[in-house]
Amino acid sequence: MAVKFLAKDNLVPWLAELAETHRTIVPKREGEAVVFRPFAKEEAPELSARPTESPKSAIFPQCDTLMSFRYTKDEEDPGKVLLDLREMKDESPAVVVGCRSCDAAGFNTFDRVYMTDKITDQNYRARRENTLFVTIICEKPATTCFCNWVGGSPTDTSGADVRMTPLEDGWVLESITEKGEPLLSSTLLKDGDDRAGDAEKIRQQAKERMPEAPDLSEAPGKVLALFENNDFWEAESAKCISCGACTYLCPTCYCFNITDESSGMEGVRLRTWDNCMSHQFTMEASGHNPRPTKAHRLKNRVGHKFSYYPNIHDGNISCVGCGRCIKSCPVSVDIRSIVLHAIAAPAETEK
Amino acid sequence: MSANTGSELKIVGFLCNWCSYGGADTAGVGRFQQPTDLRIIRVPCSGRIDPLFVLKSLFNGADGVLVSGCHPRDCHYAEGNFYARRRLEVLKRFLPILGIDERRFEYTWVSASEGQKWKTVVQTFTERIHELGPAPKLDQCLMERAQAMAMAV
Amino acid sequence: MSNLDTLKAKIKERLPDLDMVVGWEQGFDPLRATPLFMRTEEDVDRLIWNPLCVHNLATYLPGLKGRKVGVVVKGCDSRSIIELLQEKLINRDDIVVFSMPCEGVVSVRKIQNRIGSLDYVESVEADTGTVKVTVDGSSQSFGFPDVAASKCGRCQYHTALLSDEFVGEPNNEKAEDDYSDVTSFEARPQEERLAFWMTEMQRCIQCYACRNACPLCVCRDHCVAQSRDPHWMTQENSTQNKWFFQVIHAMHLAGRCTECGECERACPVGIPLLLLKRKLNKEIEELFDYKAGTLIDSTPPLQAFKVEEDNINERGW
Amino acid sequence: MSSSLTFAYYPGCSGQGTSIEYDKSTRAVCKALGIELVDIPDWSCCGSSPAHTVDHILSAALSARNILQAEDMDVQGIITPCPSCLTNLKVASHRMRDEQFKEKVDDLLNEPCRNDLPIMSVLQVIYEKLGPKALAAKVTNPLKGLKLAPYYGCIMNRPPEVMDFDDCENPVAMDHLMEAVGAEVMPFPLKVECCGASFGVARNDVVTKLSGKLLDVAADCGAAAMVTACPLCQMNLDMRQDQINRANKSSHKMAVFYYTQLIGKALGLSDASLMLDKLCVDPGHLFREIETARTADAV
Amino acid sequence: MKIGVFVCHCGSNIAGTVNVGSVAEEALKLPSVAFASDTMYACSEPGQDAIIEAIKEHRLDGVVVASCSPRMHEPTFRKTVERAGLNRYMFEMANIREHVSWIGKDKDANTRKAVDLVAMAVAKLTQDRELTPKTFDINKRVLVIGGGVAGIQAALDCADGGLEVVLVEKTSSIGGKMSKLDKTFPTVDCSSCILGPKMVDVAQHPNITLYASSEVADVKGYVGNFNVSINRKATYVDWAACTGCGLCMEKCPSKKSRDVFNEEIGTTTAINIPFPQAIPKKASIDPEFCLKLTKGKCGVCEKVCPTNAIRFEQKQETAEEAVGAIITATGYDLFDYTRYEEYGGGRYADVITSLQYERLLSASGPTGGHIKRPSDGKEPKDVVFIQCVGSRDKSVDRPYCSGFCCMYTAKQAILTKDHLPESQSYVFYMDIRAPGKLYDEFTRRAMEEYGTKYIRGRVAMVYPKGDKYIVRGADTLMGAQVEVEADLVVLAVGAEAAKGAPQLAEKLRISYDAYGFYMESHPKLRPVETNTAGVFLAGSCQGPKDIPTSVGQGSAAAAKVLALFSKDQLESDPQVSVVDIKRCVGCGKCIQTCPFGAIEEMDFRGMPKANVIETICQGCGICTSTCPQGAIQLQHFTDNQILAEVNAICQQTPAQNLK
Repeated sequence: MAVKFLAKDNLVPWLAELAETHRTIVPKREGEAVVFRPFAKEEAPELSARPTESPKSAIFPQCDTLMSFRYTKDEEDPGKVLLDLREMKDESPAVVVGCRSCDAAGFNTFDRVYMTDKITDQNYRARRENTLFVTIICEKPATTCFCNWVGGSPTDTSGADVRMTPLEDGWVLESITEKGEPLLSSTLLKDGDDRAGDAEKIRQQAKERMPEAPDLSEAPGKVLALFENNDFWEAESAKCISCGACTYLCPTCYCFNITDESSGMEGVRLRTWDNCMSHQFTMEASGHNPRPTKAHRLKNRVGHKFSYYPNIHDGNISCVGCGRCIKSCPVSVDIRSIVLHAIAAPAETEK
Repeated sequence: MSANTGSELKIVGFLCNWCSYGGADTAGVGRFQQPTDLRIIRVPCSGRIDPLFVLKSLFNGADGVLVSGCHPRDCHYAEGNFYARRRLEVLKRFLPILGIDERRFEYTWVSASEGQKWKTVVQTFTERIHELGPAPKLDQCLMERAQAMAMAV
Repeated sequence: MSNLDTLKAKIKERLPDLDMVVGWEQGFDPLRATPLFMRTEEDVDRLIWNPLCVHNLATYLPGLKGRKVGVVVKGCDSRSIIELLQEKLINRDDIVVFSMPCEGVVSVRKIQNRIGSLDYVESVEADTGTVKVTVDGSSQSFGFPDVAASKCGRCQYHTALLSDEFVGEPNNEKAEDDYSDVTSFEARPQEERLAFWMTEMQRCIQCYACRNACPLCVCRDHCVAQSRDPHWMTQENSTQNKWFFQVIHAMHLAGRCTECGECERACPVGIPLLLLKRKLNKEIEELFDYKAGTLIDSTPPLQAFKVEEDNINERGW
Repeated sequence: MSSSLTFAYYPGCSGQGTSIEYDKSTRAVCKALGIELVDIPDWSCCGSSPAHTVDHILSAALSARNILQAEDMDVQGIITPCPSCLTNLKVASHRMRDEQFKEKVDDLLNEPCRNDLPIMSVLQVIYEKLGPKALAAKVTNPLKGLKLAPYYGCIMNRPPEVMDFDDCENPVAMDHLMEAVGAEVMPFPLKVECCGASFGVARNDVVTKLSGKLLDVAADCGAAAMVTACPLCQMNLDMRQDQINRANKSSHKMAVFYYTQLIGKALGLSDASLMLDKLCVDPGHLFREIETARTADAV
Repeated sequence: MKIGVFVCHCGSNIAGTVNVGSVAEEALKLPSVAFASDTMYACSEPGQDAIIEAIKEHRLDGVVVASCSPRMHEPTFRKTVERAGLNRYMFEMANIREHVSWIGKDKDANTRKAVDLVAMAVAKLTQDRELTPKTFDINKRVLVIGGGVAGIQAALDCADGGLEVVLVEKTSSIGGKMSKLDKTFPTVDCSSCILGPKMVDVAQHPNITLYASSEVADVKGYVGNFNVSINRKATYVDWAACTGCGLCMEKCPSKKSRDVFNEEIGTTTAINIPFPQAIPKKASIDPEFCLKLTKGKCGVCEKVCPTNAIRFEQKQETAEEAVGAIITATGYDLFDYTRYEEYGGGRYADVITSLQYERLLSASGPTGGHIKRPSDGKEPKDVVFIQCVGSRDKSVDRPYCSGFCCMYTAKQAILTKDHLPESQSYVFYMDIRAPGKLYDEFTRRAMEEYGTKYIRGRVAMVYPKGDKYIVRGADTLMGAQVEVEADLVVLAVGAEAAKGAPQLAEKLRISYDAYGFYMESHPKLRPVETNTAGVFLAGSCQGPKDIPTSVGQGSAAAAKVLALFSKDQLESDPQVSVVDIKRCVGCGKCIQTCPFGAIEEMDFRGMPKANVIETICQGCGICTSTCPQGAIQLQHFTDNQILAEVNAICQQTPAQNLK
């Protein structure tokens, strides 16, 4: 494991170096939001404010072209149409610098679904295996933060290849994975062993600053137990306006939709983020919709994250506690309180 | 035609079947020579023209959009062009805030008998669009220029 | 008894005849209020009324059509109710409107711009004079007008235009609205305007919070944005496509938008969406002398016409 | 803007010579009616008939120069008594509405002409700005019993799209003004017929034929005198009346007035200021008859 | 989907300026196009057969024909594809003639444009759906507007064909302009002798309901089911009681009423029957001149009327009639002859219009058929006719030829000689237009047998000289100025659209041209139809016409109505709006904007939804552009169909958006 020190002034040059070999993605302030964008020359990333969106699209773009296609006509019989397909896979090396621990950890939720022993999503894997994460620790929790409720921490390394700890005059960079080590080979980085102690102190402080987490071990069972309790979900979802802000900002929401868009003789197959808060999400071709109301839909979102997913993935909750869904919800729906209400709800009497 | 000294531009026309499409036919029957940039889409009534069709065309790269219907009070469906008049006027006034030159869109009233007028409309509008030149395409290039500009401001 | 207490009493009085009353309560931090659905007297006790009550609760009404619902509104929110009634999207008999004179609400975004991050808000004291926000143990005070929602600066409807239970003294002050935001934006060069929207819209994540927060976007589940028939939009996330949705939204609201600003407020990435609708309202006011949501008996101008229009010149060539 | 009726006055060349009585009476009448005339400084020839038959641009430039001269004056417009000058001014102004044409004209001028001043005849100003009613109110010596044939000439109202005044086939402005001053206007049908114009020099026979017919019809209508607004018409009908009589074996003794002279007379202006003595056919008896009738009425 | 594209040469009409072969070649590259070819005349029998053969051989699902305007041949080709077993709505046309080949000479540009138009048609066709018409009942009554000779003929033919006819006439008698004429050309037979019996037939026909002194106030509904409101003007006489005895006219003391029938040559009484052969022969009171109605005194007619039919208190009433078709025969009016100041019309008593002259010639006219000058009652000797007064003259905005003036002028010249053998007629003309059967022979007779002097040239001015008039003009054949002394000058005034024609057109939802004449569906092939189903034209309302043509059109319009009513039910056009119940939120904006009341609110499982009444829907699509969620779609012009066309010309394909 390498420990290096990056002086404040060397940040931009270091990123510029990285950008020569990697698609380098950094948080950037745009208008009133902080979003992930390719590193642009001479432009310092926004590392202090928490990014508005998660870095999800670095590996799982909002709109991903899975393939392009082209019709050609049989010369003998123009009524016959031939189809040429071209798969689109992005295997270019990439690095995300400056996302939070929780954001990087979000991809672990994806991995359990998209890269299993049985099935692998090739497009996902292509990017996942070629993308590195340099995370930055959170010195102080926001009012919406709850990573420690769901097994994370402000200094968590479970999704990181390199971890950055901010000091007064720069950052301490530690490689967490082997793949992360080459990122620290730059001559712009100094040996960081002498600063490791300071960094550790800051990390310790950060962890201590987290308020105590409630015990969610009962959550999977309790949430599932409420499956039939419509009144509960109706009350909890009353203020939800069924938009997709929570799912689209979430680092762990991995649902998608596939559509073909074509024009003339050519077209593309697109994979776009989908949103279980939307009416169309479960709309069936017959016109039947198994989740007709927002109560059904919010139940799914909370249920999936805190019950259905952990039930089939070794108890791993599919939430990293980044708090974006709370902070950016137009009506401040608070997933924490829903889970706590579920845990506190009296057991359903047998029907 | 004089308007087409440069290369052709993309002009989309939405014409009501009863008056303006007929007027364009009448212009044809009269052999009134017109520039060739315009591509006409026939709709039953100017009231059928959702302003979004115009916007869709402009967003998709049309250099100009021309809408034409029956003269007010002379609608085959009695009221269609009254609605159209309001919607199209609002649309025309809306364009500047989008950063789209409102001169790229025009609406007019031409009856089935006004072949000569139709020729004038096509000629005038086409010349105007040629003066404005090709519309900026809302693509990656524009995005890059936009960003450069945002940076400069 | 304070106005708020009187209001609570009135709600409690009417609650037995209603399925619920929608108001606000304190949210997850001291700066954030959140909608409150009151079904019991205990719920009513949690009701708040202060400059943090930013949400336009009329948004919920079309979705609750058929139920007996009470709703607490600010002056501006009442215009949405009028517009909904006018368009027969809700039944007058099914709703009870509670209101108090509104002196304005804050813009959370403006406060964020002032204090940098909203992640650490510890306490907020807000009245119509000053807003004091404590972050990390240190307090900052702002003059209310500096952090009030922009719509409050041009408010003409402090008092609800429609209410069944009104508590307090009506405030009939009317500020001027000169649409200077629109005109100054339009004074910028055309290419810059285009560039502005392309840059802003690039950030859009297509969550449609703008649409779902809008009280008058009544298509909701059947919005053309996510339909193949009609197929107005593709599923691409190209800026052009994302922007086109905003243009659809604005056009669909032309002559109907009451400028509550929920679209802009709800946007998680802070795109100034209200500007488009303000522009349309400006033109519609000029053309038809019409302000949406002020008269129950009128018709949105784009669903009506005059044989001889007052302000539209017949176009001739 | 100065007083409500102030105009740049373009007298025209005949007003300096053959039709000096027209110019004098115009000035006298306008003064009496409160219409202020300010001579265009350093005015030059309008081009008359020859110029525009040779070169439209040069012709227009001649008039444009006069228009330009008036543009710095604080006036409501340019006016002239002479229909021929009027035609040249108005045609030039009309043609200069075409930008390309105007550019060529401006090239010939010291500075470009704004071309925004209205150009009118004195007749139009009296008729439209003052009006028959206001005129009638100022009449002190009504010309009661004077039977007149109003003769406008061929170019006062033509071409209509340029001149833009009165009906081009049956003008009535002078009719109404003459009625306002108390005269009796006969239904003279040849109001806009050609008098022969400048053929008086080259083809005298044309003038004697055409103007002869005018005099014949005027007499047939019962007119005792003719009234006109054009120097050339007046000259053909008045000065050449003897030639006409000789050629046609007729014996007309028809006085031919400028309308301004008759208005002046009715307003009580002196004969000298109206230069009535300049007329070739002596109108004296007409006024004496009016006077006699008036005294008889008074008794 | 398999689409066939047929690109028509239209002889050289299209092929002359469009490379038809390469359009077909390019078409074959378009998506879904399985067959493409060029064809000499697509609409000809072999052309249509080729389309049918290709549909069968290549199992096509839809067809695009690139040829002339769909307004011309869409119905033709729809039938063609139907004969091949396709639904007739699986067909699109690209208009590469009127919109391409005829308006541009640049062959390359035209070819590119034609290819684009074909691509748009193909794109739309891929979105087309099969549509099936529904049928609805019709009301087999017909409304005829205007009781001139065209309207009379149409009414009689319809009535004889067994239809109930409602005939509405604006004035107090039918007969129109023809009833004012003395004789008709080229036969010189008596106008009222041939028209009179037809007018009587109208009065007596059991199938005809006549509303005289009435006007159409409002028209609602659609082909097969129109509802018409008719304003019945107050005549102040109970026509049910009036026997037309004329006693009131004899006694009426107010004798200065305008004699409209006699073109105001002279005056008539305030209560009057316009002419002896009037149908209905009923008196009516001119309220402007009636002493009782203006001053409150008199009432003589009331006293003398043997049947007590006078009703001073009568008010305008409205009648409602339901009909299935409408024939418009509102005729023409005369050009305002006073606008030519140089002719002195209106100023000189003896400068009159041709129709006034007809009244002077007519035995039933104010002079009893003796030609007398209005000024002094003397018989004229020299009569000058001036043609083209308000015809073929751009300066008065009447550039068209009124068509019948040359003929009636010749007739009037002949009649003048008949009446006054000593007289001499002169005709100033521009060209003689006499193309009908025996017409040119007739004008020749006027010149050769009746000695009428024809002078080719325009009249510069007319002026009085003594008790005569000097008519001065150019004789362009002689190249000299001519002056003719005349006792009477007759102006052959041209025809213009009837006053109020545009307003009626707006009620009927039909189009009219710049001059107010009604537009026919097709100038050659559909001369009596309009673009509004169920509304037909007859006579001069469509453009100036002589009597035989007007009568012919009256019969033609009647035949069209009889053909329309030969079925008990009509097929409704399936291009109507359809509601997607799932998408509809029941806001009712479509109901609010529909001009026809064709959309109603219905209850669907407790939710309000919009419902289209198919037979009432006219297919304008206002609802479709009003509905924000696109829940109501006008069939054959759906959002997707129009978007397909837009995208075919301008779309940045998703593939283009890839870097």
